[in-house]
Amino acid sequence: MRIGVFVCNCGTNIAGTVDTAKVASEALAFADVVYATNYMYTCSEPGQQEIQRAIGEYGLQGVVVAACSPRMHEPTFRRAVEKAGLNKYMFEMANIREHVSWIGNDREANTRKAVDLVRMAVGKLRFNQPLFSSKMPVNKRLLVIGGGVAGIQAALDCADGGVDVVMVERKQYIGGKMAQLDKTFPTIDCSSCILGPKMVDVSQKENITLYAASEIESISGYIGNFTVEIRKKTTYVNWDACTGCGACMEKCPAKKAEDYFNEGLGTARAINIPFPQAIPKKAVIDAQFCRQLNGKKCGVCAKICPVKAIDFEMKDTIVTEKVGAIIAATGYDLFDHSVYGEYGAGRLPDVITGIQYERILSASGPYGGHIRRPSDGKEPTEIVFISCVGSRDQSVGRPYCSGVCCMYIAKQAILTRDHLPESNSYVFYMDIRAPGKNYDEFVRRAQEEYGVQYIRGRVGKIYQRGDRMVVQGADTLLGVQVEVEADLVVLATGVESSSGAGELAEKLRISYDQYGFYMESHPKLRPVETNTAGVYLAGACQGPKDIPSSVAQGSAAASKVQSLFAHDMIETNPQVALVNERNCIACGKCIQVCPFGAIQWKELRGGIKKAEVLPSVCQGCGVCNATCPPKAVQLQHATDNQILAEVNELCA
Amino acid sequence: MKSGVNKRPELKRGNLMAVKIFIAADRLDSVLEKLATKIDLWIPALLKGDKSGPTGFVPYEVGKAPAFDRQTTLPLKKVLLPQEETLLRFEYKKDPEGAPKTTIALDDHREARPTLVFGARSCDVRALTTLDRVFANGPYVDPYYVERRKNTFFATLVCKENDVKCFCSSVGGGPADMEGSHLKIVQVDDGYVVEALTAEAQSLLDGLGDAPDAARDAKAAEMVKEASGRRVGDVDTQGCAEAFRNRFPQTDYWVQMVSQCLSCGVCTYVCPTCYCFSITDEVENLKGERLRSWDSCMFYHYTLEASGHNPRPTKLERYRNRVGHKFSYIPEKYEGLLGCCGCGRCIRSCPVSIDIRQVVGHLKENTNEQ
Amino acid sequence: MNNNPYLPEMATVQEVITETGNIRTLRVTLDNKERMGQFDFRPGQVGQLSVFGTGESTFVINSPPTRKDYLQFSVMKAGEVTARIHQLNTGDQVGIRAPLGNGFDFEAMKGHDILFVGGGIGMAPLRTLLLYMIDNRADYGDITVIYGARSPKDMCYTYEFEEWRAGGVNLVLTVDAEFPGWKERVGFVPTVLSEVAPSPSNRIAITCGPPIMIKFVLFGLKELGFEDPQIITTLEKRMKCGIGICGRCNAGSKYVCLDGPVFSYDQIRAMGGEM
Amino acid sequence: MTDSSPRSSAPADETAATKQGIKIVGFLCNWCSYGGADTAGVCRFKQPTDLRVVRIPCTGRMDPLFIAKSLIYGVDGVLVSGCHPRDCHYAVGNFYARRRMEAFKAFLPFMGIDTQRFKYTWVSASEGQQWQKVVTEFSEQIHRLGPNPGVRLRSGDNSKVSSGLR
Amino acid sequence: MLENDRNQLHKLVEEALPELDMMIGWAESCDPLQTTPVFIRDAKSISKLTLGPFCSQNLAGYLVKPPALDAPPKPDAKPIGICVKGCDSRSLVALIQEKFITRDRVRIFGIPCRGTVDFRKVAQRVPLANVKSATMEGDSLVIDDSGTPLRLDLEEVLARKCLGCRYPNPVIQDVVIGQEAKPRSSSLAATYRDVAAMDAKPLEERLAFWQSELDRCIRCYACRNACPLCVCQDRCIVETREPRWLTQRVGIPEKFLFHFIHAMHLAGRCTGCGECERVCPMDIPVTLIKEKLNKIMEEMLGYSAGLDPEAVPPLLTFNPGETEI
Repeated sequence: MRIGVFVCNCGTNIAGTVDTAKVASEALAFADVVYATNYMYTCSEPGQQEIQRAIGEYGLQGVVVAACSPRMHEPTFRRAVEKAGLNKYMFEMANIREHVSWIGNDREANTRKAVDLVRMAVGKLRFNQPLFSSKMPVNKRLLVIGGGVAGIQAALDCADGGVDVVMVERKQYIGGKMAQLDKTFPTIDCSSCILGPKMVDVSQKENITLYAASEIESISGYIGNFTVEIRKKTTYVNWDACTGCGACMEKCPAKKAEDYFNEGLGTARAINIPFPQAIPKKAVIDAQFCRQLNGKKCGVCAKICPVKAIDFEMKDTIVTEKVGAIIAATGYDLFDHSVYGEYGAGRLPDVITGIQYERILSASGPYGGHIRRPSDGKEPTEIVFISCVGSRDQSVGRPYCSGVCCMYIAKQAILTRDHLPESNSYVFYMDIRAPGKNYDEFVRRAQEEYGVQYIRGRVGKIYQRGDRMVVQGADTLLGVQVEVEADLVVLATGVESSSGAGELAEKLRISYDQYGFYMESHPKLRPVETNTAGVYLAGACQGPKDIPSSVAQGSAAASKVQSLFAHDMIETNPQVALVNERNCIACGKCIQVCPFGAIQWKELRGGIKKAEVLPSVCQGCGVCNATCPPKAVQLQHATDNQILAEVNELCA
Repeated sequence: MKSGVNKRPELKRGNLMAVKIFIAADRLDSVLEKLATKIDLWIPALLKGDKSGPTGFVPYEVGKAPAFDRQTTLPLKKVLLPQEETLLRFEYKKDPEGAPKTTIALDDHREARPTLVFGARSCDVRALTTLDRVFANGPYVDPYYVERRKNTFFATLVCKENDVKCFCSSVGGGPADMEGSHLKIVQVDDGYVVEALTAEAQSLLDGLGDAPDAARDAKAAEMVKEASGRRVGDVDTQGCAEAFRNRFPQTDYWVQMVSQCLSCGVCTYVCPTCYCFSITDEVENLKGERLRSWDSCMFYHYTLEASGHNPRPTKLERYRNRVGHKFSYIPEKYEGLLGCCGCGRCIRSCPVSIDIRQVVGHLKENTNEQ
Repeated sequence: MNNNPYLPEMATVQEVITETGNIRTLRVTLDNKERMGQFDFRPGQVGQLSVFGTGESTFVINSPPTRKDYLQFSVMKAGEVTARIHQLNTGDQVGIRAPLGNGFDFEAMKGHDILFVGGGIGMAPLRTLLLYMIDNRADYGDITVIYGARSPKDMCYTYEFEEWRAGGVNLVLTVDAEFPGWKERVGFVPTVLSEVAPSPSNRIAITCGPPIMIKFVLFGLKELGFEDPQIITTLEKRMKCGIGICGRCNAGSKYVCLDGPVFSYDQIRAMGGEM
Repeated sequence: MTDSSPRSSAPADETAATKQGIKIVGFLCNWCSYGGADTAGVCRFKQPTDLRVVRIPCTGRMDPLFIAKSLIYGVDGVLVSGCHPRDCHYAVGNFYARRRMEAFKAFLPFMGIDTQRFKYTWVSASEGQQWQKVVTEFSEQIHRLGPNPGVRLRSGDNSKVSSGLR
Repeated sequence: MLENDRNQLHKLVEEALPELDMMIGWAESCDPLQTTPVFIRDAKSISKLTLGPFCSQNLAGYLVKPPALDAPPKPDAKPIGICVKGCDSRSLVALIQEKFITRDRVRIFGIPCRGTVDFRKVAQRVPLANVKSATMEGDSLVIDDSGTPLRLDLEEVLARKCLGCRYPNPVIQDVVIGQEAKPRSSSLAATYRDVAAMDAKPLEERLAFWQSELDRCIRCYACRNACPLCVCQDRCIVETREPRWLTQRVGIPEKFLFHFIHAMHLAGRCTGCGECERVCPMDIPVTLIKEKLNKIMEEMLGYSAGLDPEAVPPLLTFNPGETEI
């Protein structure tokens, strides 16, 4: 093989502490190296031209560039050698900047290390093979998992772009947490007024198929070609017939059903449409409370239903959809504050969560928008808000900031003052986190215009005194103990990952962090992609977010999907595992360990089984290669021989 | 080049004065020490602390005790055909001008030093007649083997006892066969009577000891006589080449004979007449070597072609070829010479107790029954 | 040859021809000019080509002894050594041990009609004899060549076909399936053989190609009335030493490297052994 | 057997090793630790120069035999580093690697190879400082151990080493 | 007793043979101290089957390395009968677990085992060349060396692996031949006594030990080929050049790496049957290497191979929670 070595000075970045001329001259003495030089900026246009010139002049069959990190410029140089007619995988980089020149000043040692790294790169290159992408057709349909605001935004953006969208929502309605909110910060917009039309859009777009009350059963396939099984959960109401008239709800005798939408602040009927603007506006029977389903004689709803939609025999059904891309927008859940015993949660009825307070504030809420306390329906006058309940607290395993609580407390305090001008609001906080546009101003308004009292400190204890509660805490700014007698206490419970996020991640074959939030591909540069090609993230499933961020990410994910769908075919990454059938002993260990289900059995003539890698599913991790005992599976571009070659250069 | 082994004048037995010495058992070490100053000396020795452990031929070191009590686990072929040897060295030389031109320099320099194997067995030495034919008497002569062979001398023990697995007499040898040996060693009660069989062997004995006394000489002669009369093994190898050809296509026969074979290389590596080798290149940057190393016909890769085709894909074909090679192909090529010296090592070391005598013995039977 | 049969002679690549996607032809000359001048061999004899550091591999010298400007080897990429050979360039040095093996008995073929049946890379060993016969055209009768490949772009020596035809060769070309622009025959080699149906009388058939093709060509030749001694082929085996010592290329008691690679079918039948 | 091998009986060239400095091979996963090493470089966190990095896609690609190969043939130290558990780019590659390397680490000393010559660790792409610490500490550890004699040393008289078995 | 067991085996095999493709067992060989595997297809060969302490070979491997021919079994093939000792049965379980064998393809004749004879230990007492015959009398091994018969206590000449045996009775079987055998060990400490002894030595001594032991290796691959779980066999990477882990050099590094490869490929799979050590012509304690890994697997991951056909070998799976394994 004829190899050319190009050592980059990177101005003085490398040449400052590495003798690049010496590296080049030593490289020239390596076997197969027929040309070696150093250059001021190899990544520059003339630098790349120099490589291309040398490829032509010396008939180079492989190129090594010793320069910065391959994570920086490998794509650049691959393109450069490709333009000169080489296969782009006949190229290796030696990282002599981040790994050499920038981390040590000993010029001699650095030069020696750089020479070693070049020798390893040359050693590997001798075993490189030209690799070629193959092309796969793209099924231009999108699956959106989760019908909150992020999912809705993504679905609508894509649907507008002509993409067929399948949306799956496990609740019976879409809208997510935002549908439960009264107003939104910092503009005090009515939440349902701005979300409502979008929800309606989802139901009306012809190219959006909505599966509410449904969950993902399984996902197989790969980018451009996923097959999704969706479990439609039993609702006992035939939604094709149901018109959402609500007659059943009125007559249902089971009135003590849990009102999930109102966060348990009221009760609902066993057959229910949770709120008037619900999309889809369809009734669902709560089997736990339905008399008929619990062996009692009833069936009132079935009798009353004008369209005979009630079906007590209904079972879950599985539908299969084929899509080319998936957006996970599964949102978040709220921290269960009962772990904080000192806040009396669970015991004290007037200690409620922020989202419960949203329902109280809402005109469509359990109290019709009048602020009352749950215990006795009295209007509160002294209201205490406590921030960071389940946020920034290592002791409950929630060291992160939920990001939205400071803002919604301010909003709720302002709204409280609007509703009850005589009331006093107190906020116990740790720090105010208000980095968004107009956010800090909003908090200031709460303090300055609305007279909300902000007390910096933790609450130590809440206990009942008469029909009020005593909130004991410390004001760490004044260094004094504070005690507030309150009628109502609102806990700003933190954001945590949605229940079942882990199971879904495993179905999606994406990774998630220790808190259950989904991992993006790169925290800065690829914030909506995952490491599974074709799966994208939107909203709080990736981490706590407020509405504008969720919406922005929904749109971002949608744009990723649309740029994917702009292609009829996608190129597969050829740096994937490949089975040498001659060596495969059909032990199946690769199939067992593959995290992506990318390896399957293949039957040859005579019933002989061999493993086969699906190149479009394979992500190139190489676990199979490490596991395969006869090494019949080789990860292309990181084969045993390539890695051994690098090691051998060091052993020599 | 035609410098076959058989033409070596020094190997001819002329009118020799029978030169004999006696080495008392307790003087053996000092005698060997002296011998080792004259010539590169190899002896059979324990390869592991255990006195019943594996043995093989090793270069003599002062104080190392020879293991004469039994046949060695490994044969002495490695003295002439090392498990690994360098056939040639190559070096890529870069043009000092820096132009892309590279030239290659080859070097096949080799050195064969005079060597004495002290304590060989007749079967081991007899095996060399097979190797000689292959390496020295074919259309092409293997210089590496031949040069070593010409410089290697054998002091051979007259076998006192054989075990149930020996069958040297069945293949033309015998416990006292001195064909190809230069010195004869007879173990007597308190030492060794060593007799020179060739002229230069006489000089090796110079100054090593006195002639044996009459009693010991007589005892030695008696032992030689006993050994010469002993018939070891009862395999009928007459017409085995022909019989093998007839058996060749009978898959059932080979299935019966080979089913328990593990296809490992033990039998070939312990076999004194197995010589098959591989050639591979090893390179580090600009310099490298072309190596010759033992290979085994029992290995799949031995015959695996680059296309993926393998003419001997299973142990059936491989074992059959091994038997055929020794008892049919070699006899056919070399006027009836068997490719087996009857040492029994393959039987002794086989992990599943395959007995080549049985396989060969049944070649001629008409039925497929064992 | 020097006195060490394992020691290759140095040679230099003069030209590299890309025949097909995975076949390249190398034209090399021995560095020792005198040796190159004297170098003599029989068509069908082989050479061991060394890429030092990777190893040796055996190839037929497919240029004829009548044309000695260079020695030609055609190499299909299959294993480690052939992959390295494919990376060679003009001016690179290689090692050669040649000539080895028996070669074709071209003397005995004199006065006969000849049939060559080749498939894919199997044309390489036939080419040397074919060109030899063209260069000694008067000594031989009818020469018919049936050469098949999977597709036109899998065919070697296309640049020479005119020369072969001009040399009085009845060249029949075929590919497995229709291809745009292909004007010759379409069909598998054995089928074309039965279509062409050369007479077996006073004819010698020489065939080389993939095993499956050989198998059916044999049937075809038998059907046409060819007898075993009239059918000649070259055998392939894994080889290392090339000089009948290392042991692996035997078929029965014959070594393909030494006693072959050219055998007639009656010889092959007599050899026994695994193929 | 060694007696016929000129190579294996050659003593390890310790002077050369000392002169050339210690050689440590680092197998770094592309996504986390290679990035972490880059980050350390970008931040100009000074490190010893003994480490030579082999970039692998994931620690899941890490066959412990690569480590065996390196140590047997005389590399002075082997450092494997990947994404933190649960942060694997490929979701679970490092979980497989962790078990395999842990078992291997326990096995090495049985064969007479100092387990201190091998270390595995988890460093994310943002942990430049952590990378500096890991490299510095491991390099110092290897320097304390000195050049790796490998297993090339002539074993001496075989018959003198008793197995102690049976 | 042995005689009874043998008769019982013959009878059971005779009954079963019509439903079997073949029966794999042990037969006497030319070596009085070792049997040879035998493959029985007809009733008149059944008498060749033998039992006892010379039946050292583990026959389980033959199920995945089929006798002589290398074709995949036909789907309608009859089951294969096989004799297994306790340790052999674990190999069988491991092979079933790895789906190389389906349970219904084998008819398992379980042999409770009182230990197998290591001919090397006999050799320490009497030159092997002299052993004309060997028979069991009670707990004694009686050697006829054409002089006075030599009586050896069986315990003294048992294979090393037998001394720490925890599973003398097959862990999987269809029929059992003879009386249940008593385990020689019930603890990790007793089973891995030799490993612990090695661990107790200083590092340098261990290196010297293995250098000296492995130096003898001639790379005949008997250890590999005899291993029932070395399922790669002909495709083993120690012989290939793509990938190329090893050269043909005979240096100690090559031999070390070869044995590392063998050991690591068996990590979490080795059932400790000791075949690799038994077959080594150079008497290298090859099994000891695997014993160490087996001990690690048991202590670190609580896993012992060849006991549960449903289990997943520990290196083919993981547990995210095990931060401190």
